[in-house]
Amino acid sequence: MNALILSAILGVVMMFSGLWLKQKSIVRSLAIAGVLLLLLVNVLETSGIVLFKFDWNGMLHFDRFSLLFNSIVFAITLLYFILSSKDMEKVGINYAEYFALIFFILCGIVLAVSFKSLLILFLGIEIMSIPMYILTGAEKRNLKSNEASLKYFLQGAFSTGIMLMGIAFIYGDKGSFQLDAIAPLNGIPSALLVSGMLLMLFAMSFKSSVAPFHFWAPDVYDGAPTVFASFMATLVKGAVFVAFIRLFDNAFGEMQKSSWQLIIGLLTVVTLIIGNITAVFQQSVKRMLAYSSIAQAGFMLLSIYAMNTDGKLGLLLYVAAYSLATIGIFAVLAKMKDYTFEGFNGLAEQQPVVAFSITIFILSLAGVPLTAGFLSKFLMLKAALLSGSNTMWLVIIAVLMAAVSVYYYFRVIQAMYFKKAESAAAIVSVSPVFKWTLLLMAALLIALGLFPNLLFGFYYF
Amino acid sequence: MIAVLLIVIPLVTGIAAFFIQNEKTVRAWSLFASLAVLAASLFGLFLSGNNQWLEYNHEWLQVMGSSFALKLDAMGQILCLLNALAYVLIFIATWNRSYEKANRFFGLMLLTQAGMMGVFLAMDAMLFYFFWELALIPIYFICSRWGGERRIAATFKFFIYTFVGSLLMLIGIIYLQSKTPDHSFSISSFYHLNQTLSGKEQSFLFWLFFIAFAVKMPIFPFHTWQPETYQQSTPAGTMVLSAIMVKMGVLGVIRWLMPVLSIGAETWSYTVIPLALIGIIYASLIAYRSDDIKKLIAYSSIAHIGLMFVAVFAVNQIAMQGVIIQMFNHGINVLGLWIVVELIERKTGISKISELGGLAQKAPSMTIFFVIIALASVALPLTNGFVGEFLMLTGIMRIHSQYYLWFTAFAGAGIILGAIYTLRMITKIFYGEVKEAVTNITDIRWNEKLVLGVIVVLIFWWGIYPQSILNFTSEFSKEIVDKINILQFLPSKTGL
Amino acid sequence: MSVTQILFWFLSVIALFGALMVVTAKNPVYSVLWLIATFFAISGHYILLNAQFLAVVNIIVYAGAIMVLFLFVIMLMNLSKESEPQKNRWLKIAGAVAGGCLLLVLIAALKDADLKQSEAMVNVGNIGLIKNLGKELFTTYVIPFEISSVLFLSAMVGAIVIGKKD
Amino acid sequence: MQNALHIAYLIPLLPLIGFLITGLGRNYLSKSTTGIIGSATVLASFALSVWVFMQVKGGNTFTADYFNFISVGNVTIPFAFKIDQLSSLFLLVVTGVSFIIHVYSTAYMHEENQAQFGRYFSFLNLFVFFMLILVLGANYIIMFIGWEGVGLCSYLLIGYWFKNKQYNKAADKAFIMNRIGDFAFLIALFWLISKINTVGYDETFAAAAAGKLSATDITVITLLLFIGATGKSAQIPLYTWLPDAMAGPTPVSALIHAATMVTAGIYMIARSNVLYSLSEISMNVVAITGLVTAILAATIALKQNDIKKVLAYSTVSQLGYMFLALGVGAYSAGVFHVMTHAFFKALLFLAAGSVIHAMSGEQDIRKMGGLSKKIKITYITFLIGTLAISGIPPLSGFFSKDEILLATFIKSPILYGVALFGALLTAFYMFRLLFITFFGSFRGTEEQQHHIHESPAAMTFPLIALAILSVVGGLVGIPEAISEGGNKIGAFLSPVITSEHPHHVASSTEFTLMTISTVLVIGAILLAWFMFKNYKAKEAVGLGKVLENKWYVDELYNTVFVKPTKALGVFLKNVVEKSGIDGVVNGVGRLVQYGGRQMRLLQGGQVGSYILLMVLSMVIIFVIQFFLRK
Amino acid sequence: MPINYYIFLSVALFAIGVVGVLTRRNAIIVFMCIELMLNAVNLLLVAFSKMHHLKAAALNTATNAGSDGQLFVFFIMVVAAAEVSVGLAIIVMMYRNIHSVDINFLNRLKH
Repeated sequence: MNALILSAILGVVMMFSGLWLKQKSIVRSLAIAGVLLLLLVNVLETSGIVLFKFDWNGMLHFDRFSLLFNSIVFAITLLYFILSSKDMEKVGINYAEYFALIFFILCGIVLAVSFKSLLILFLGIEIMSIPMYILTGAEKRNLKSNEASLKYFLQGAFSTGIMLMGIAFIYGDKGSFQLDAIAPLNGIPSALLVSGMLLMLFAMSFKSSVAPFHFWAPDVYDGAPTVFASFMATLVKGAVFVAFIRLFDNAFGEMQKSSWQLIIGLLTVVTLIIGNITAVFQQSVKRMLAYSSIAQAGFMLLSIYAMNTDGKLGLLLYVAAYSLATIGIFAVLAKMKDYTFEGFNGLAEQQPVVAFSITIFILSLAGVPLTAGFLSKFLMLKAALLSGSNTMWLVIIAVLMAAVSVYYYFRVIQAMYFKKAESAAAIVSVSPVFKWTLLLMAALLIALGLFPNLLFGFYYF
Repeated sequence: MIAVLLIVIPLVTGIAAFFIQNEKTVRAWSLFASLAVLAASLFGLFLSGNNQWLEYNHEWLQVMGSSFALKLDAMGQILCLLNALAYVLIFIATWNRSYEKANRFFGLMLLTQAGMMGVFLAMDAMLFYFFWELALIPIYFICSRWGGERRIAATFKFFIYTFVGSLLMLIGIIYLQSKTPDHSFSISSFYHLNQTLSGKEQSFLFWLFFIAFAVKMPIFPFHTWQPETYQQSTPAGTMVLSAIMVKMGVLGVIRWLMPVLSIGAETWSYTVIPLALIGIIYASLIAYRSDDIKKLIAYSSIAHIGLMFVAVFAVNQIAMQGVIIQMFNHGINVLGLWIVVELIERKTGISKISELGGLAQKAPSMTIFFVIIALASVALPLTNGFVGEFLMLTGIMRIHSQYYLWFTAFAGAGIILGAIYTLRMITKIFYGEVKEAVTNITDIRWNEKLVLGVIVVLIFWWGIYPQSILNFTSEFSKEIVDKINILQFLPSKTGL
Repeated sequence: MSVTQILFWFLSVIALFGALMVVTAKNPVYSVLWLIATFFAISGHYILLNAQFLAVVNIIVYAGAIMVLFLFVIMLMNLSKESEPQKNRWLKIAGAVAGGCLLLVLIAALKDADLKQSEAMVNVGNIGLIKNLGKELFTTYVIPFEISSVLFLSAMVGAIVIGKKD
Repeated sequence: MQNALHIAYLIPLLPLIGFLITGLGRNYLSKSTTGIIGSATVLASFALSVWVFMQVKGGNTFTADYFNFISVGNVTIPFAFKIDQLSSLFLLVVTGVSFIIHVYSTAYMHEENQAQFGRYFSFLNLFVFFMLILVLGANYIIMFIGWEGVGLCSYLLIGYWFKNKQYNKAADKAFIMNRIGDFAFLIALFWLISKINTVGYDETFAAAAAGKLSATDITVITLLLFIGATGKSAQIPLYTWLPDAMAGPTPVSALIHAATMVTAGIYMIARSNVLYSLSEISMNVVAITGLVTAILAATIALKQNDIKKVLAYSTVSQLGYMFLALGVGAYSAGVFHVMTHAFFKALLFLAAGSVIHAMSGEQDIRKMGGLSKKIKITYITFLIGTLAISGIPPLSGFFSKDEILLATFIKSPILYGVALFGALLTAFYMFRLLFITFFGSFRGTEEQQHHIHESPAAMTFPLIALAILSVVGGLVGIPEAISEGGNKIGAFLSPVITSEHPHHVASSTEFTLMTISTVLVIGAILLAWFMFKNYKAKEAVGLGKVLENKWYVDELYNTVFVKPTKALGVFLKNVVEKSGIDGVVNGVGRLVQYGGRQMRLLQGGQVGSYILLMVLSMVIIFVIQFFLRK
Repeated sequence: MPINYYIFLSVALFAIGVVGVLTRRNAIIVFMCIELMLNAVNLLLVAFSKMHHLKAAALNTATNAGSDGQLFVFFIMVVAAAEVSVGLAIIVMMYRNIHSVDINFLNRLKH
């Protein structure tokens, strides 16, 4: 709750900072300091020091899981700010406002991962979504950005409608919005409840870009300014997944076998196949990453399918690994002149450090051992395997699709290392801080891959 | 401790190599590193039986039930020795070859070595998988970065192939782990599973593991990545791949597949043994008609490995001994062949058999070495190849199956076909009139002579007095066979 | 048939008809107007259900503020004429069929629901009164209420970011 | 106290040392040094062999166990030598003939340059080494080492002039055909090991005698071993390599492809006589194969025009006789014939070498003629060899061949008749060769005529030595009918050959048979004289053409085995591998790509269709959840 | 009134909204249809709230039962208002750039 309040305050602060602070670097520093503070208070809360005490009326619940997730989000946001905040200048003039919106999104994330009431979930998701519509359209002169924004908005609003219908049905059956009241199940769930649950499932699938509700994602990630696309495709999506898993664990956990496990399984398969196969043919790295984010969502969905400790912990690691890697690649991409695969040709010669970091990111995304990406995929597969007796089909499809993912991820590596650059410089110059941050992220990925207890330790102790 | 050293030395020196800009320095540095590894490996041999030196166990990834467990058993010793020795030989033999971005090349080479060492030593499935992939990534970079024109596509195929295989294995590992009572990845826990898993599970899991190993070895029909990769990648990469890396698959079958899933293996033995046998004949026949030396050796390697695979399925001590020493022998022999091929290619730029000829007149020493090594690879008596193949075939003859004669006949037919294609290659490359393309070739230099000399010495040493190594591995092979045989392999189909 | 029932059917018919007209009207302005009509019908339902607060808010916020905003924008863009190009006919049919299917499926799923005996309390009950709701809002629901301020803030910032000329 | 015979390891070791010195020093040692070292090591071996022979003769047989070659589980294969009557006899023959041929080679190969000369001698020494290993081994594995080793040396020496493609092909052919035989040999060994866990001679024979091996086992093992022998000893069906092997230098042909290596098969069967005698089927197979080979090769030899080819087919034929002997149970007769054959065939080859030397490398007898006056020593020695091989008493060939014929007669008169016919053919084609080569008028070029000269002493001395041996060599095996206790060799070998069928035949019958064969042989010689004393080359027709083309067996093999194999290889390489397996693999890749191309069309860019698809998916999931799941 | 009537009414309104979204090309009208969907939900929630109130009253437990449904409707309206402001801003921005609000023109991003 420290983080919740602080993030809202920071949003306001940033909103006004644009008014008073003319120098962008100061705004930037302020934002970085803010997120650092956010991280700090969240860690404090994890260790029991709570700055603000409220009676949440059972609507919010900050447990270790959500706090740990918040910490991950804040830490990665910090890195994201360090890496990409300079590139936000290119988007438009409302520099400080972008930060304000991101802080609001963080606030929404905190809500969405800590809710105990469907109302809070709804509000949290809306608080995340509305700034994202804006950020997507932040590049006002860019028609692609406009288009993405409007598409996102229309579909987002539509899915909100679906979600509300679902909530209404659930309310109709259970008479409450509190998860604790929804969860108990006496006998067979009623059709109303199941319909509501399914509608919620659709809405959450939409927000987390699970096929076949994913159609917005490639267009939006492609059209949105690259700096924001990376944030949206990673942390926000991760938060939605955490919300997803909390909802289905706390509210519909008892219906798992009877009502939704099979459907989630089907969605997983469809997501994995559509995400991976479609990514194969992409020519633009940015769009490839958009599809890959769908593919990764398929893997994350396995944790919901499984709904066990391995799955939940794995999801945390997954979000961390996936976000670090994707943000890193997007950050470099934002500096590239050419977003196609050819644009990466010969990068290893010009920017060895950058290329090396990207390689680690890609290995992690592809799930190669020694990286956190592997371990998270491993946990997902393990969770899925342990969740039932007949899950082998799902796991095998997942694994085959992971192999397909290698196909498109490695095109970047091939371009960077094995092909010669056609033009002089593929990338605009990068600062040492940028390089070091990239390296740090790569190191983090490897460290988490070798010692996941760095992360899980927080959960258990 | 030795086990750790074997991994750490190449790992650390490999990482360090990335930072050495001067090509000469980095070359010397890697040679030094590989010598250090060899020294460690020899020291390990010297200490054999002294378990506190050969074992290492440290907590790691407890949250998942994995630990950092290494052990240098007899098979590990042999393969680590092969790994260490082959690297020294490769570095010396390719001393004169110049690489663009040499620091990266040598760094990656050493990382590959570390990965392979880990595979040979790991006693924990998770760790095994880690190293399995760690070995794959750098070699992929090596082959893809320094090589022929179509290298990118060829090695990518290799990568995808292996990656699919290893992911399937990963499923198998996870599944097995979930079945262990203590939720552990340790090999001893896995061994206990053999009796508790149902036949259905085993026969399913068998394929998950088998495909991974079959791709690596490779076993027909999972082999098509190999010839092209060998042809396209840089010689040092090819040497590593064919001399050492394919042994990862064989080791996997011996250590991780057969004793863990012996019922599954038995269920499918009548499927996979014929596959391997077909592979032997198939690869030999293709080798016979190949016009590219590299492809020829690649296919011959498929045939040799197929024989090893069948021998593992014979499940008796003789065959197992044969396989274990043949792993080393094949590594050394094929390395020797590649070294000569590399020389020829470096000096003439040709690897087409039809364009070569008469090298014996230009490079007699090279010819002699090549012929000796080639003869060892066709299992001529008094060479190391004979001992291995003899033991393996003897073992296959004892297989508990009514088809034992067929198995032996097909497996042995590889010996005849091996002679046919090997002689054809020797004749066409070295004999006959000097072809125009090779008129400028010179004989080999001291470093190459040294390397080939070492190989030849090993060929004869282990060919004439194989007992030195057989004694060393006999206990291990007996143990492993007993483990596989715990429910009597192929019991219902005895023919002998 | 009691008055309540008559009112219910009457309002329902208006709402449904209005909604259909929103969808089918060629002129966007008419669509807006029909939507407002629908909202009024829904507000009627609210009153019928004795949810006066919501009925009022619905009229003020929705029919009043929001729809006027819509109207404004439409006028501003001069979209009032029947200029909207027609969608591909097949797509239209497909859309209609899909929506119809959704309706059918939902109804089919819910028709057997064990709610047949349940009734919505009409005309009586005072939970919909401002006093009660206000009390609830500022006690139990104070947190969401405060949180919604963040939502508004972000929407405001967003509107500025989007709307401000560069 | 260790047995003195323990030092028998020196016998093979010395040639090995010779091999190493001459091989490694080929660039440094002069030709004469090389020749001396090469010959001296073999001479030393010979001396040792003589000593060993004396020891054995004195009753001292010994199995020298040096070290464990392979020991796995319950199978132990020691590296051991067995010195007994059989091996000591072979030692003598091998080292003796080898020495003579080494000496001969120093002269014959003198035109080679230093390095090649060194290579030649090292190979020759290596061959002696492997041959001695083969002979000395105390178990089948050690024998197999030598067995394959001599095959290797044969390969190396056939392809000695490696610039010539044909020669290389011949070398490859020799090695591969041997390999096929060796493979059968190996399977026999695997069989043995899987049954009785041992391959030692004594243990195997003891086990066989004790009935540990079933009749089937023994038959299969012996047949497989025999297939191995057909490869090494050039019998049907694996004989075609031997005539081609004449591509090698002539002394090599003499040593390897006439005197020693090719008799390895006979040695092996004689060694395994205990096993063979237990299997009637195998015995018959051996006998019939031998006889058929003998006749077939003899018929081919009738129409060959290459001096060495004639001798080569003659070798095949004679080897057939030896197998016949083994097959009818006359093991010692077979071994005896090995010995005499070694003498006279080596002599013939060396003499042929001398002829070729004189003719400046010409090997076609149609271009020779009337050489008897110009190269007298060669002519006389060649004549002696021819007489010996034809079986003219009292030369060595007579005694050994006669013993074989006698044994065959006892076994079956029909076989005897066929064998006798073969003997006539032998006499006929050998004298045809002699007459065409040495009689009549010279048919070569002027230049060749000028060059014709007698060979140097280093070549003629071996000829003379071998001629003497060819003459007197038979005296160790005089039939019992002629002289009581004359069959010394049979008596000597009897401890090893325990299963010899005793000769139960009256002396009169024996004499009759001898007379018949001698008379008929002389008749054949006379026929040859009339036909070929003034030979004119002419085109062969009809059966003659078939014979000249060796019954088209090579072509047959080519069509039936080689070409289909090649075609299969090409088919596998180009069709199965490329389009089949790799096609599937690439097909999967292409399928994924195709899927990617098609699936991205779902992403049409229209919000309307996106939402439509979403709604449809919702409907489908609702249907699944509510109406399809039960 | 039986609650089923309300459910069917709401679902029908909701479905009409969906059909509108699917069949119209004018972004504003699409948006309006979404608003219609939200209102359908609102109606349903209110009906449910009264249903639960009735149930609770029958058991005579909490007197305030069901008020949460109506409050939820209130929050939906709040969110809808916020969404409208942003949505219209986006549509206006779009209009400024391409002088159209036809969603069929949104096809630069595809495949």
